[in-house]
Amino acid sequence: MSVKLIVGSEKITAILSGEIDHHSAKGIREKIDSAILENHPQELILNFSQVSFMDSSGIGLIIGRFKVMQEVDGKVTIEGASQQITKVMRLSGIDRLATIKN
Amino acid sequence: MSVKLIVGSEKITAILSGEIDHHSAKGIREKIDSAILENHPQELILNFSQVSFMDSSGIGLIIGRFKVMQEVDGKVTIEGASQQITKVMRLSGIDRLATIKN
Amino acid sequence: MNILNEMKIQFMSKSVNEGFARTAVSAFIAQLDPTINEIADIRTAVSEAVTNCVVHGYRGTIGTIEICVRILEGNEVYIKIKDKGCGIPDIKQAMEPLFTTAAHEERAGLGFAVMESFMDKLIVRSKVNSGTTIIMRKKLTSCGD
Amino acid sequence: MNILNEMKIQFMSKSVNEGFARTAVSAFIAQLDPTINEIADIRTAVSEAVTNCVVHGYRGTIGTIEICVRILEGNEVYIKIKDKGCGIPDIKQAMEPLFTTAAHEERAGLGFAVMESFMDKLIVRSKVNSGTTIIMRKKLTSCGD
Ligand SMILES: Nc1ncnc2c1ncn2[C@@H]1O[C@H](COP(=O)(O)OP(=O)(O)O)[C@@H](O)[C@H]1O
Ligand SMILES: Nc1ncnc2c1ncn2[C@@H]1O[C@H](COP(=O)(O)OP(=O)(O)O)[C@@H](O)[C@H]1O
Repeated sequence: MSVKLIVGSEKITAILSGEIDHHSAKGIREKIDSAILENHPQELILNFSQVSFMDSSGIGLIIGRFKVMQEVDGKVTIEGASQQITKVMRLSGIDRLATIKN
Repeated sequence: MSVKLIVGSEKITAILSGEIDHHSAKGIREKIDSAILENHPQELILNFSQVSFMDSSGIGLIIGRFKVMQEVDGKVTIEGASQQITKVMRLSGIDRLATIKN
Repeated sequence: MNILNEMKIQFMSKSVNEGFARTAVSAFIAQLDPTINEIADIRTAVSEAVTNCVVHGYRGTIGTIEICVRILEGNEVYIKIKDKGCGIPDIKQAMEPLFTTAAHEERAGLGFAVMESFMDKLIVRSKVNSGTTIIMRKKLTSCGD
Repeated sequence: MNILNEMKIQFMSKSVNEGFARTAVSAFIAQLDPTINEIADIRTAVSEAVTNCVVHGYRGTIGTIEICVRILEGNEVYIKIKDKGCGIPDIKQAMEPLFTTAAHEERAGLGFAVMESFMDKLIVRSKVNSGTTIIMRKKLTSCGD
Protein backbone atom coordinates (compact mmCIF):
# COMPACT_ATOMS: atom_id res chain seq x y z
CA MET A 1 0.00 0.00 0.00
CA SER A 2 1.25 3.47 -0.78
CA VAL A 3 -0.13 7.02 -1.03
CA LYS A 4 1.20 9.65 -3.39
CA LEU A 5 0.11 13.19 -2.59
CA ILE A 6 -0.16 15.93 -5.17
CA VAL A 7 -0.54 19.18 -3.27
CA GLY A 8 -1.93 22.16 -5.19
CA SER A 9 -2.87 25.58 -3.84
CA GLU A 10 -6.56 24.71 -3.44
CA LYS A 11 -6.76 20.96 -3.64
CA ILE A 12 -4.88 17.85 -2.58
CA THR A 13 -5.02 14.72 -4.68
CA ALA A 14 -4.18 11.48 -2.86
CA ILE A 15 -3.32 8.68 -5.27
CA LEU A 16 -3.83 5.47 -3.33
CA SER A 17 -2.42 2.17 -4.52
CA GLY A 18 -2.38 -1.46 -3.41
CA GLU A 19 -4.75 -2.92 -0.82
CA ILE A 20 -6.71 -0.81 1.68
CA ASP A 21 -7.59 -2.66 4.86
CA HIS A 22 -7.41 -2.10 8.61
CA HIS A 23 -3.66 -2.79 8.53
CA SER A 24 -2.80 -0.26 5.84
CA ALA A 25 -5.43 2.39 6.71
CA LYS A 26 -3.46 3.90 9.57
CA GLY A 27 -0.48 4.92 7.45
CA ILE A 28 -2.72 6.36 4.73
CA ARG A 29 -4.73 8.35 7.29
CA GLU A 30 -1.63 9.90 8.85
CA LYS A 31 -0.12 10.97 5.55
CA ILE A 32 -3.32 12.54 4.22
CA ASP A 33 -4.22 14.29 7.48
CA SER A 34 -0.87 15.94 7.90
CA ALA A 35 -1.10 17.29 4.34
CA ILE A 36 -4.63 18.62 5.01
CA LEU A 37 -3.66 20.33 8.25
CA GLU A 38 -0.64 21.92 6.62
CA ASN A 39 -2.37 23.15 3.48
CA HIS A 40 -6.04 23.70 4.34
CA PRO A 41 -7.24 22.75 0.85
CA GLN A 42 -10.80 23.35 -0.37
CA GLU A 43 -10.95 19.90 -1.91
CA LEU A 44 -9.48 16.47 -1.16
CA ILE A 45 -9.52 14.13 -4.14
CA LEU A 46 -9.11 10.45 -3.29
CA ASN A 47 -8.01 8.58 -6.39
CA PHE A 48 -8.66 4.82 -6.19
CA SER A 49 -7.62 3.87 -9.73
CA GLN A 50 -4.60 1.90 -8.48
CA VAL A 51 -6.33 0.29 -5.49
CA SER A 52 -6.69 -3.47 -5.98
CA PHE A 53 -8.71 -4.21 -2.84
CA MET A 54 -10.71 -2.33 -0.22
CA ASP A 55 -12.89 -3.50 2.65
CA SER A 56 -15.04 -1.48 5.08
CA SER A 57 -11.89 -0.15 6.75
CA GLY A 58 -11.63 2.00 3.62
CA ILE A 59 -15.12 3.38 4.29
CA GLY A 60 -13.97 4.36 7.77
CA LEU A 61 -10.98 6.02 6.16
CA ILE A 62 -13.13 8.04 3.75
CA ILE A 63 -15.63 9.10 6.46
CA GLY A 64 -12.73 10.10 8.69
CA ARG A 65 -11.19 12.28 5.96
CA PHE A 66 -14.64 13.77 5.27
CA LYS A 67 -14.74 14.90 8.91
CA VAL A 68 -11.25 16.39 8.75
CA MET A 69 -12.14 18.23 5.53
CA GLN A 70 -15.32 19.57 7.17
CA GLU A 71 -13.13 21.20 9.81
CA VAL A 72 -11.30 23.17 7.14
CA ASP A 73 -14.58 23.82 5.23
CA GLY A 74 -13.53 21.64 2.31
CA LYS A 75 -15.14 18.80 0.38
CA VAL A 76 -14.15 15.27 -0.62
CA THR A 77 -14.22 13.82 -4.12
CA ILE A 78 -13.73 10.14 -4.93
CA GLU A 79 -12.53 8.99 -8.34
CA GLY A 80 -11.36 5.89 -10.15
CA ALA A 81 -12.99 3.26 -7.88
CA SER A 82 -13.13 -0.25 -9.36
CA GLN A 83 -16.27 -2.37 -9.38
CA GLN A 84 -15.31 -4.20 -6.15
CA ILE A 85 -14.64 -0.94 -4.34
CA THR A 86 -17.80 0.71 -5.70
CA LYS A 87 -19.78 -2.24 -4.33
CA VAL A 88 -18.34 -1.69 -0.84
CA MET A 89 -18.99 2.06 -1.10
CA ARG A 90 -22.57 1.53 -2.24
CA LEU A 91 -23.33 -0.35 1.01
CA SER A 92 -22.18 2.59 3.07
CA GLY A 93 -24.21 5.50 1.73
CA ILE A 94 -20.95 7.38 1.41
CA ASP A 95 -22.27 9.13 -1.70
CA ARG A 96 -24.10 11.48 0.67
CA LEU A 97 -20.77 12.70 2.07
CA ALA A 98 -18.55 12.73 -0.98
CA THR A 99 -18.88 13.33 -4.70
CA ILE A 100 -18.19 10.08 -6.57
CA LYS A 101 -16.79 10.44 -10.09
CA ASN A 102 -15.82 7.81 -12.56
CA MET B 1 -1.95 -23.79 -16.69
CA SER B 2 -2.45 -24.18 -20.41
CA VAL B 3 -0.55 -25.44 -23.46
CA LYS B 4 -0.94 -24.03 -26.94
CA LEU B 5 0.48 -26.22 -29.67
CA ILE B 6 1.72 -24.89 -33.00
CA VAL B 7 2.17 -27.90 -35.27
CA GLY B 8 4.37 -27.44 -38.34
CA SER B 9 5.50 -30.05 -40.83
CA GLU B 10 8.84 -30.64 -39.09
CA LYS B 11 8.50 -29.13 -35.67
CA ILE B 12 5.99 -28.69 -32.88
CA THR B 13 6.10 -25.62 -30.66
CA ALA B 14 4.42 -25.99 -27.28
CA ILE B 15 3.70 -22.62 -25.70
CA LEU B 16 3.27 -23.30 -22.00
CA SER B 17 1.68 -20.79 -19.67
CA GLY B 18 0.87 -20.48 -15.97
CA GLU B 19 2.37 -22.68 -13.26
CA ILE B 20 4.04 -26.04 -13.94
CA ASP B 21 3.92 -28.41 -11.00
CA HIS B 22 3.03 -32.04 -10.32
CA HIS B 23 -0.68 -31.15 -10.53
CA SER B 24 -0.53 -29.48 -13.93
CA ALA B 25 2.22 -31.64 -15.50
CA LYS B 26 -0.09 -34.53 -16.38
CA GLY B 27 -2.35 -32.49 -18.66
CA ILE B 28 0.60 -30.87 -20.40
CA ARG B 29 2.28 -34.24 -20.94
CA GLU B 30 -0.81 -35.78 -22.52
CA LYS B 31 -1.39 -32.90 -24.92
CA ILE B 32 2.21 -32.75 -26.11
CA ASP B 33 2.64 -36.52 -26.45
CA SER B 34 -0.43 -37.01 -28.55
CA ALA B 35 0.77 -34.27 -30.91
CA ILE B 36 4.23 -35.89 -31.15
CA LEU B 37 2.85 -39.35 -31.84
CA GLU B 38 0.52 -38.00 -34.50
CA ASN B 39 3.05 -35.81 -36.31
CA HIS B 40 6.50 -37.36 -35.72
CA PRO B 41 8.28 -33.98 -35.72
CA GLN B 42 12.05 -33.60 -35.91
CA GLU B 43 12.00 -30.95 -33.23
CA LEU B 44 9.92 -30.16 -30.17
CA ILE B 45 10.25 -26.57 -28.98
CA LEU B 46 9.12 -25.94 -25.43
CA ASN B 47 8.44 -22.25 -24.96
CA PHE B 48 8.47 -21.17 -21.30
CA SER B 49 8.09 -17.42 -21.80
CA GLN B 50 4.62 -17.37 -20.26
CA VAL B 51 5.38 -19.79 -17.41
CA SER B 52 5.28 -18.02 -14.04
CA PHE B 53 6.44 -20.94 -11.90
CA MET B 54 8.08 -24.33 -12.32
CA ASP B 55 9.39 -26.86 -9.81
CA SER B 56 11.23 -30.15 -10.40
CA SER B 57 8.04 -31.73 -11.77
CA GLY B 58 8.79 -29.59 -14.82
CA ILE B 59 12.22 -31.22 -15.11
CA GLY B 60 10.51 -34.62 -15.12
CA LEU B 61 8.21 -33.30 -17.82
CA ILE B 62 11.12 -32.14 -20.01
CA ILE B 63 13.10 -35.39 -19.54
CA GLY B 64 9.99 -37.38 -20.36
CA ARG B 65 9.41 -35.41 -23.59
CA PHE B 66 13.11 -35.85 -24.45
CA LYS B 67 12.58 -39.62 -24.26
CA VAL B 68 9.47 -39.50 -26.43
CA MET B 69 11.31 -37.34 -29.00
CA GLN B 70 14.22 -39.81 -28.99
CA GLU B 71 11.79 -42.51 -30.08
CA VAL B 72 10.89 -40.49 -33.17
CA ASP B 73 14.56 -39.47 -33.69
CA GLY B 74 13.88 -35.86 -32.89
CA LYS B 75 15.39 -33.29 -30.56
CA VAL B 76 14.12 -30.93 -27.85
CA THR B 77 14.72 -27.18 -27.67
CA ILE B 78 13.87 -25.02 -24.67
CA GLU B 79 13.28 -21.29 -25.00
CA GLY B 80 12.09 -18.31 -22.99
CA ALA B 81 12.78 -19.68 -19.49
CA SER B 82 12.72 -17.06 -16.71
CA GLN B 83 15.44 -16.73 -14.10
CA GLN B 84 13.55 -18.88 -11.55
CA ILE B 85 12.99 -21.64 -14.11
CA THR B 86 16.57 -21.47 -15.38
CA LYS B 87 17.74 -21.95 -11.79
CA VAL B 88 15.68 -25.13 -11.46
CA MET B 89 16.92 -26.37 -14.84
CA ARG B 90 20.55 -25.67 -13.95
CA LEU B 91 20.29 -28.08 -10.99
CA SER B 92 19.18 -30.88 -13.27
CA GLY B 93 21.87 -31.00 -15.93
CA ILE B 94 19.07 -30.91 -18.48
CA ASP B 95 21.29 -28.88 -20.83
CA ARG B 96 22.90 -32.18 -21.80
CA LEU B 97 19.56 -33.42 -23.18
CA ALA B 98 18.07 -30.30 -24.69
CA THR B 99 19.28 -27.15 -26.41
CA ILE B 100 18.53 -24.16 -24.22
CA LYS B 101 17.99 -20.85 -25.99
CA ASN B 102 17.16 -17.46 -24.60
CA MET C 1 -23.15 -32.14 2.35
CA ASN C 2 -20.13 -33.85 0.85
CA ILE C 3 -16.78 -32.14 1.51
CA LEU C 4 -14.66 -32.25 -1.65
CA ASN C 5 -11.66 -30.40 -0.28
CA GLU C 6 -10.75 -28.73 2.99
CA MET C 7 -8.04 -26.55 4.52
CA LYS C 8 -7.51 -24.97 7.89
CA ILE C 9 -5.25 -22.11 8.89
CA GLN C 10 -4.32 -20.68 12.26
CA PHE C 11 -2.41 -17.45 12.73
CA MET C 12 -1.64 -14.72 15.23
CA SER C 13 -4.10 -11.83 15.44
CA LYS C 14 -1.65 -9.30 14.04
CA SER C 15 -3.05 -6.80 11.55
CA VAL C 16 -0.30 -7.70 9.05
CA ASN C 17 -1.97 -11.13 8.76
CA GLU C 18 -5.27 -9.70 7.45
CA GLY C 19 -3.84 -9.67 3.93
CA PHE C 20 -2.36 -13.14 4.35
CA ALA C 21 -5.73 -14.55 5.43
CA ARG C 22 -7.70 -13.27 2.45
CA THR C 23 -4.98 -14.33 0.00
CA ALA C 24 -4.78 -17.84 1.50
CA VAL C 25 -8.57 -18.27 1.28
CA SER C 26 -8.74 -17.03 -2.28
CA ALA C 27 -5.79 -19.23 -3.32
CA PHE C 28 -7.69 -22.26 -2.00
CA ILE C 29 -10.92 -21.31 -3.73
CA ALA C 30 -9.12 -20.72 -7.03
CA GLN C 31 -9.60 -24.43 -7.79
CA LEU C 32 -13.31 -23.74 -8.39
CA ASP C 33 -12.35 -21.31 -11.15
CA PRO C 34 -14.43 -18.49 -9.64
CA THR C 35 -15.23 -15.30 -11.50
CA ILE C 36 -13.28 -12.14 -10.58
CA ASN C 37 -16.37 -10.81 -8.82
CA GLU C 38 -16.89 -13.97 -6.78
CA ILE C 39 -13.27 -13.95 -5.64
CA ALA C 40 -13.51 -10.24 -4.77
CA ASP C 41 -16.70 -10.83 -2.74
CA ILE C 42 -15.10 -13.67 -0.77
CA ARG C 43 -11.82 -11.78 -0.21
CA THR C 44 -13.77 -8.82 1.13
CA ALA C 45 -16.00 -10.88 3.44
CA VAL C 46 -12.99 -12.79 4.82
CA SER C 47 -11.12 -9.53 5.37
CA GLU C 48 -14.06 -8.16 7.40
CA ALA C 49 -14.35 -11.22 9.62
CA VAL C 50 -10.59 -11.49 10.24
CA THR C 51 -10.28 -7.76 10.94
CA ASN C 52 -13.06 -8.08 13.52
CA CYS C 53 -11.07 -10.79 15.34
CA VAL C 54 -7.99 -8.53 15.36
CA VAL C 55 -9.72 -5.24 16.21
CA HIS C 56 -12.53 -6.38 18.51
CA GLY C 57 -12.10 -10.01 19.55
CA TYR C 58 -8.48 -9.77 20.70
CA ARG C 59 -8.40 -5.98 21.29
CA GLY C 60 -5.00 -5.05 22.69
CA THR C 61 -3.81 -8.66 22.94
CA ILE C 62 -2.52 -11.30 20.55
CA GLY C 63 -4.55 -14.48 20.20
CA THR C 64 -5.03 -17.14 17.56
CA ILE C 65 -7.46 -16.79 14.66
CA GLU C 66 -8.67 -19.98 12.97
CA ILE C 67 -10.09 -20.31 9.49
CA CYS C 68 -11.59 -23.43 7.94
CA VAL C 69 -12.52 -23.46 4.27
CA ARG C 70 -14.43 -26.28 2.60
CA ILE C 71 -15.34 -26.89 -0.99
CA LEU C 72 -18.76 -28.55 -0.91
CA GLU C 73 -20.53 -30.48 -3.60
CA GLY C 74 -22.53 -28.23 -5.90
CA ASN C 75 -19.84 -25.58 -6.25
CA GLU C 76 -20.38 -24.18 -2.77
CA VAL C 77 -17.79 -22.61 -0.50
CA TYR C 78 -18.02 -22.87 3.30
CA ILE C 79 -15.84 -20.55 5.41
CA LYS C 80 -15.59 -20.60 9.20
CA ILE C 81 -13.61 -17.86 11.00
CA LYS C 82 -13.13 -18.16 14.72
CA ASP C 83 -11.53 -16.29 17.59
CA LYS C 84 -11.34 -17.03 21.30
CA GLY C 85 -11.57 -13.37 22.20
CA CYS C 86 -13.97 -11.17 24.16
CA GLY C 87 -17.17 -12.22 22.41
CA ILE C 88 -20.21 -10.15 21.44
CA PRO C 89 -22.80 -9.38 24.16
CA ASP C 90 -25.64 -8.50 21.73
CA ILE C 91 -25.29 -10.13 18.33
CA LYS C 92 -28.46 -8.61 16.87
CA GLN C 93 -27.29 -5.10 17.69
CA ALA C 94 -23.74 -5.81 16.49
CA MET C 95 -25.08 -6.87 13.10
CA GLU C 96 -27.01 -3.64 12.53
CA PRO C 97 -25.42 -1.60 9.74
CA LEU C 98 -23.35 1.31 11.10
CA PHE C 99 -23.27 -0.09 14.64
CA THR C 100 -19.73 -0.11 15.97
CA THR C 101 -18.06 -0.04 19.36
CA ALA C 102 -14.90 1.47 17.88
CA ALA C 103 -16.01 4.65 16.06
CA HIS C 104 -13.02 6.56 17.49
CA GLU C 105 -10.76 4.19 15.51
CA GLU C 106 -12.63 4.98 12.30
CA ARG C 107 -14.46 1.66 12.17
CA ALA C 108 -17.49 2.16 9.92
CA GLY C 109 -19.75 -0.46 11.51
CA LEU C 110 -20.20 -2.13 8.13
CA GLY C 111 -18.26 -5.37 8.57
CA PHE C 112 -21.31 -7.57 9.11
CA ALA C 113 -23.24 -5.69 6.41
CA VAL C 114 -20.49 -6.52 3.90
CA MET C 115 -20.38 -10.19 4.97
CA GLU C 116 -24.17 -10.46 4.65
CA SER C 117 -24.43 -8.77 1.30
CA PHE C 118 -21.36 -10.39 -0.33
CA MET C 119 -22.03 -13.98 0.81
CA ASP C 120 -25.17 -16.11 0.49
CA LYS C 121 -25.38 -17.10 4.12
CA LEU C 122 -23.93 -15.68 7.37
CA ILE C 123 -24.15 -17.27 10.80
CA VAL C 124 -22.70 -15.51 13.86
CA ARG C 125 -22.15 -17.41 17.11
CA SER C 126 -20.61 -15.68 20.07
CA LYS C 127 -20.24 -15.93 23.83
CA VAL C 128 -18.87 -13.18 26.03
CA ASN C 129 -15.34 -14.00 27.29
CA SER C 130 -15.25 -17.12 25.17
CA GLY C 131 -15.12 -15.99 21.55
CA THR C 132 -16.86 -15.52 18.23
CA THR C 133 -17.40 -17.84 15.28
CA ILE C 134 -18.53 -16.64 11.86
CA ILE C 135 -19.78 -19.14 9.27
CA MET C 136 -20.30 -17.98 5.70
CA ARG C 137 -21.37 -19.83 2.58
CA LYS C 138 -21.45 -18.89 -1.04
CA LYS C 139 -22.51 -20.88 -4.09
CA LEU C 140 -20.39 -20.09 -7.10
CA THR C 141 -21.91 -19.84 -10.56
CA SER C 142 -18.66 -20.98 -12.13
CA CYS C 143 -17.83 -24.61 -12.82
CA GLY C 144 -14.67 -26.19 -11.38
CA ASP C 145 -13.05 -29.11 -13.21
CA MET D 1 15.09 -17.63 18.59
CA ASN D 2 12.23 -15.17 19.02
CA ILE D 3 9.11 -15.92 16.93
CA LEU D 4 7.74 -12.65 15.53
CA ASN D 5 4.83 -14.15 13.63
CA GLU D 6 3.48 -17.63 12.99
CA MET D 7 0.86 -19.41 10.90
CA LYS D 8 -0.14 -23.03 10.44
CA ILE D 9 -2.10 -24.64 7.66
CA GLN D 10 -3.53 -28.13 7.27
CA PHE D 11 -4.98 -29.45 4.04
CA MET D 12 -5.87 -32.62 2.19
CA SER D 13 -3.10 -34.27 0.14
CA LYS D 14 -4.78 -33.54 -3.19
CA SER D 15 -2.53 -32.36 -5.99
CA VAL D 16 -4.76 -29.32 -6.58
CA ASN D 17 -3.61 -28.06 -3.17
CA GLU D 18 0.07 -27.87 -4.20
CA GLY D 19 -0.52 -24.43 -5.71
CA PHE D 20 -2.57 -23.32 -2.71
CA ALA D 21 0.23 -24.30 -0.32
CA ARG D 22 2.95 -22.33 -2.05
CA THR D 23 0.72 -19.29 -2.48
CA ALA D 24 -0.34 -19.36 1.19
CA VAL D 25 3.30 -19.57 2.34
CA SER D 26 4.45 -16.77 0.06
CA ALA D 27 1.49 -14.56 1.09
CA PHE D 28 2.56 -14.95 4.72
CA ILE D 29 6.20 -14.19 3.97
CA ALA D 30 5.27 -11.10 1.95
CA GLN D 31 5.34 -9.11 5.22
CA LEU D 32 9.16 -9.36 5.18
CA ASP D 33 9.21 -7.58 1.83
CA PRO D 34 11.30 -10.33 0.21
CA THR D 35 12.94 -9.91 -3.18
CA ILE D 36 11.35 -11.61 -6.18
CA ASN D 37 14.15 -14.19 -6.15
CA GLU D 38 13.73 -14.98 -2.47
CA ILE D 39 9.99 -15.48 -2.89
CA ALA D 40 10.60 -17.67 -5.95
CA ASP D 41 13.13 -19.82 -4.05
CA ILE D 42 10.73 -20.33 -1.14
CA ARG D 43 7.74 -21.04 -3.40
CA THR D 44 9.77 -23.66 -5.25
CA ALA D 45 11.12 -25.37 -2.11
CA VAL D 46 7.62 -25.48 -0.56
CA SER D 47 6.20 -26.89 -3.77
CA GLU D 48 8.80 -29.71 -3.73
CA ALA D 49 8.13 -30.66 -0.12
CA VAL D 50 4.34 -30.57 -0.48
CA THR D 51 4.44 -32.53 -3.74
CA ASN D 52 6.52 -35.20 -1.99
CA CYS D 53 3.80 -35.59 0.67
CA VAL D 54 1.16 -35.97 -2.06
CA VAL D 55 3.15 -38.21 -4.42
CA HIS D 56 5.19 -40.34 -2.02
CA GLY D 57 3.99 -39.90 1.58
CA TYR D 58 0.30 -40.52 0.95
CA ARG D 59 0.68 -42.42 -2.33
CA GLY D 60 -2.77 -43.55 -3.47
CA THR D 61 -4.52 -42.29 -0.33
CA ILE D 62 -5.65 -38.92 1.00
CA GLY D 63 -4.08 -37.73 4.25
CA THR D 64 -3.45 -34.40 5.92
CA ILE D 65 -0.44 -32.22 5.17
CA GLU D 66 0.62 -29.69 7.80
CA ILE D 67 2.69 -26.58 7.26
CA CYS D 68 4.01 -24.25 9.95
CA VAL D 69 5.71 -21.00 8.96
CA ARG D 70 7.47 -18.72 11.41
CA ILE D 71 9.05 -15.31 10.97
CA LEU D 72 12.08 -15.31 13.27
CA GLU D 73 14.09 -12.40 14.54
CA GLY D 74 16.86 -11.41 12.14
CA ASN D 75 14.72 -11.66 9.00
CA GLU D 76 14.70 -15.46 9.00
CA VAL D 77 11.94 -17.72 7.74
CA TYR D 78 11.30 -21.15 9.29
CA ILE D 79 9.09 -23.61 7.39
CA LYS D 80 8.00 -27.04 8.63
CA ILE D 81 6.13 -29.39 6.28
CA LYS D 82 4.81 -32.64 7.69
CA ASP D 83 2.93 -35.72 6.57
CA LYS D 84 1.84 -38.83 8.44
CA GLY D 85 2.42 -41.02 5.43
CA CYS D 86 4.63 -43.99 4.57
CA GLY D 87 7.95 -42.48 5.66
CA ILE D 88 11.40 -42.80 4.09
CA PRO D 89 13.43 -45.97 4.83
CA ASP D 90 16.84 -44.48 3.85
CA ILE D 91 16.97 -40.70 4.14
CA LYS D 92 20.58 -40.39 2.96
CA GLN D 93 19.81 -42.26 -0.26
CA ALA D 94 16.52 -40.37 -0.76
CA MET D 95 18.39 -37.07 -0.63
CA GLU D 96 20.87 -38.00 -3.35
CA PRO D 97 20.23 -35.95 -6.50
CA LEU D 98 18.36 -37.96 -9.16
CA PHE D 99 17.34 -40.70 -6.72
CA THR D 100 13.62 -41.38 -7.04
CA THR D 101 11.29 -44.27 -6.33
CA ALA D 102 8.81 -42.99 -8.91
CA ALA D 103 10.75 -42.62 -12.18
CA HIS D 104 7.84 -44.20 -14.09
CA GLU D 105 5.74 -41.19 -13.07
CA GLU D 106 8.33 -38.79 -14.46
CA ARG D 107 9.64 -37.73 -11.06
CA ALA D 108 13.12 -36.30 -11.62
CA GLY D 109 14.56 -37.15 -8.20
CA LEU D 110 15.46 -33.50 -7.67
CA GLY D 111 13.01 -32.42 -4.97
CA PHE D 112 15.51 -32.58 -2.12
CA ALA D 113 18.24 -31.06 -4.31
CA VAL D 114 16.00 -28.05 -4.99
CA MET D 115 15.12 -27.68 -1.30
CA GLU D 116 18.79 -27.84 -0.32
CA SER D 117 20.02 -25.43 -2.92
CA PHE D 118 17.18 -22.88 -2.65
CA MET D 119 17.04 -22.72 1.16
CA ASP D 120 19.82 -22.10 3.71
CA LYS D 121 19.08 -25.12 5.86
CA LEU D 122 17.20 -28.40 5.32
CA ILE D 123 16.44 -31.01 7.95
CA VAL D 124 14.63 -34.25 7.05
CA ARG D 125 13.13 -36.45 9.74
CA SER D 126 11.26 -39.59 8.80
CA LYS D 127 10.04 -42.88 10.20
CA VAL D 128 8.65 -45.71 8.11
CA ASN D 129 4.85 -46.03 8.50
CA SER D 130 4.77 -42.94 10.64
CA GLY D 131 5.60 -40.01 8.39
CA THR D 132 8.06 -37.39 7.24
CA THR D 133 8.87 -33.90 8.50
CA ILE D 134 10.88 -31.36 6.52
CA ILE D 135 12.27 -28.26 8.21
CA MET D 136 13.72 -25.50 6.09
CA ARG D 137 15.16 -22.12 6.98
CA LYS D 138 16.14 -19.12 4.94
CA LYS D 139 17.53 -15.76 5.99
CA LEU D 140 16.26 -12.95 3.80
CA THR D 141 18.49 -10.10 2.76
CA SER D 142 15.53 -7.77 2.56
CA CYS D 143 14.29 -5.70 5.50
CA GLY D 144 10.67 -5.95 6.63
CA ASP D 145 9.08 -3.11 8.56
N1 LIG E 1 -14.93 -11.08 16.49
C1 LIG E 1 -15.51 -10.15 17.29
N2 LIG E 1 -15.28 -10.15 18.62
C2 LIG E 1 -15.87 -9.23 19.41
N3 LIG E 1 -16.72 -8.27 18.97
C3 LIG E 1 -17.00 -8.23 17.65
C4 LIG E 1 -16.42 -9.16 16.75
N4 LIG E 1 -16.88 -8.88 15.51
C5 LIG E 1 -17.71 -7.85 15.64
N5 LIG E 1 -17.79 -7.44 16.93
C6 LIG E 1 -18.64 -6.33 17.44
O1 LIG E 1 -19.64 -6.02 16.47
C7 LIG E 1 -19.53 -4.65 16.10
C8 LIG E 1 -19.94 -4.47 14.64
O2 LIG E 1 -19.02 -5.16 13.79
P1 LIG E 1 -18.86 -4.72 12.28
O3 LIG E 1 -20.20 -4.66 11.62
O4 LIG E 1 -17.86 -5.60 11.66
O5 LIG E 1 -18.32 -3.21 12.34
P2 LIG E 1 -16.89 -2.63 12.77
O6 LIG E 1 -15.87 -3.70 12.73
O7 LIG E 1 -16.63 -1.56 11.77
O8 LIG E 1 -17.07 -2.10 14.17
C9 LIG E 1 -18.12 -4.27 16.40
O9 LIG E 1 -17.95 -2.87 16.58
C10 LIG E 1 -17.84 -5.06 17.67
O10 LIG E 1 -18.39 -4.42 18.80
N1 LIG F 1 7.25 -37.12 2.16
C1 LIG F 1 7.80 -38.29 1.70
N2 LIG F 1 7.29 -39.48 2.07
C2 LIG F 1 7.83 -40.64 1.62
N3 LIG F 1 8.89 -40.70 0.79
C3 LIG F 1 9.44 -39.55 0.38
C4 LIG F 1 8.93 -38.29 0.81
N4 LIG F 1 9.69 -37.31 0.25
C5 LIG F 1 10.61 -37.94 -0.48
N5 LIG F 1 10.49 -39.29 -0.42
C6 LIG F 1 11.35 -40.30 -1.07
O1 LIG F 1 12.56 -39.65 -1.46
C7 LIG F 1 12.75 -39.79 -2.88
C8 LIG F 1 13.48 -38.59 -3.43
O2 LIG F 1 12.69 -37.44 -3.28
P1 LIG F 1 12.91 -36.17 -4.22
O3 LIG F 1 14.35 -35.78 -4.18
O4 LIG F 1 11.93 -35.12 -3.82
O5 LIG F 1 12.60 -36.69 -5.70
P2 LIG F 1 11.23 -37.11 -6.40
O6 LIG F 1 10.07 -36.52 -5.64
O7 LIG F 1 11.34 -36.53 -7.76
O8 LIG F 1 11.16 -38.60 -6.38
C9 LIG F 1 11.36 -40.01 -3.44
O9 LIG F 1 11.38 -40.65 -4.68
C10 LIG F 1 10.72 -40.84 -2.34
O10 LIG F 1 11.10 -42.21 -2.44
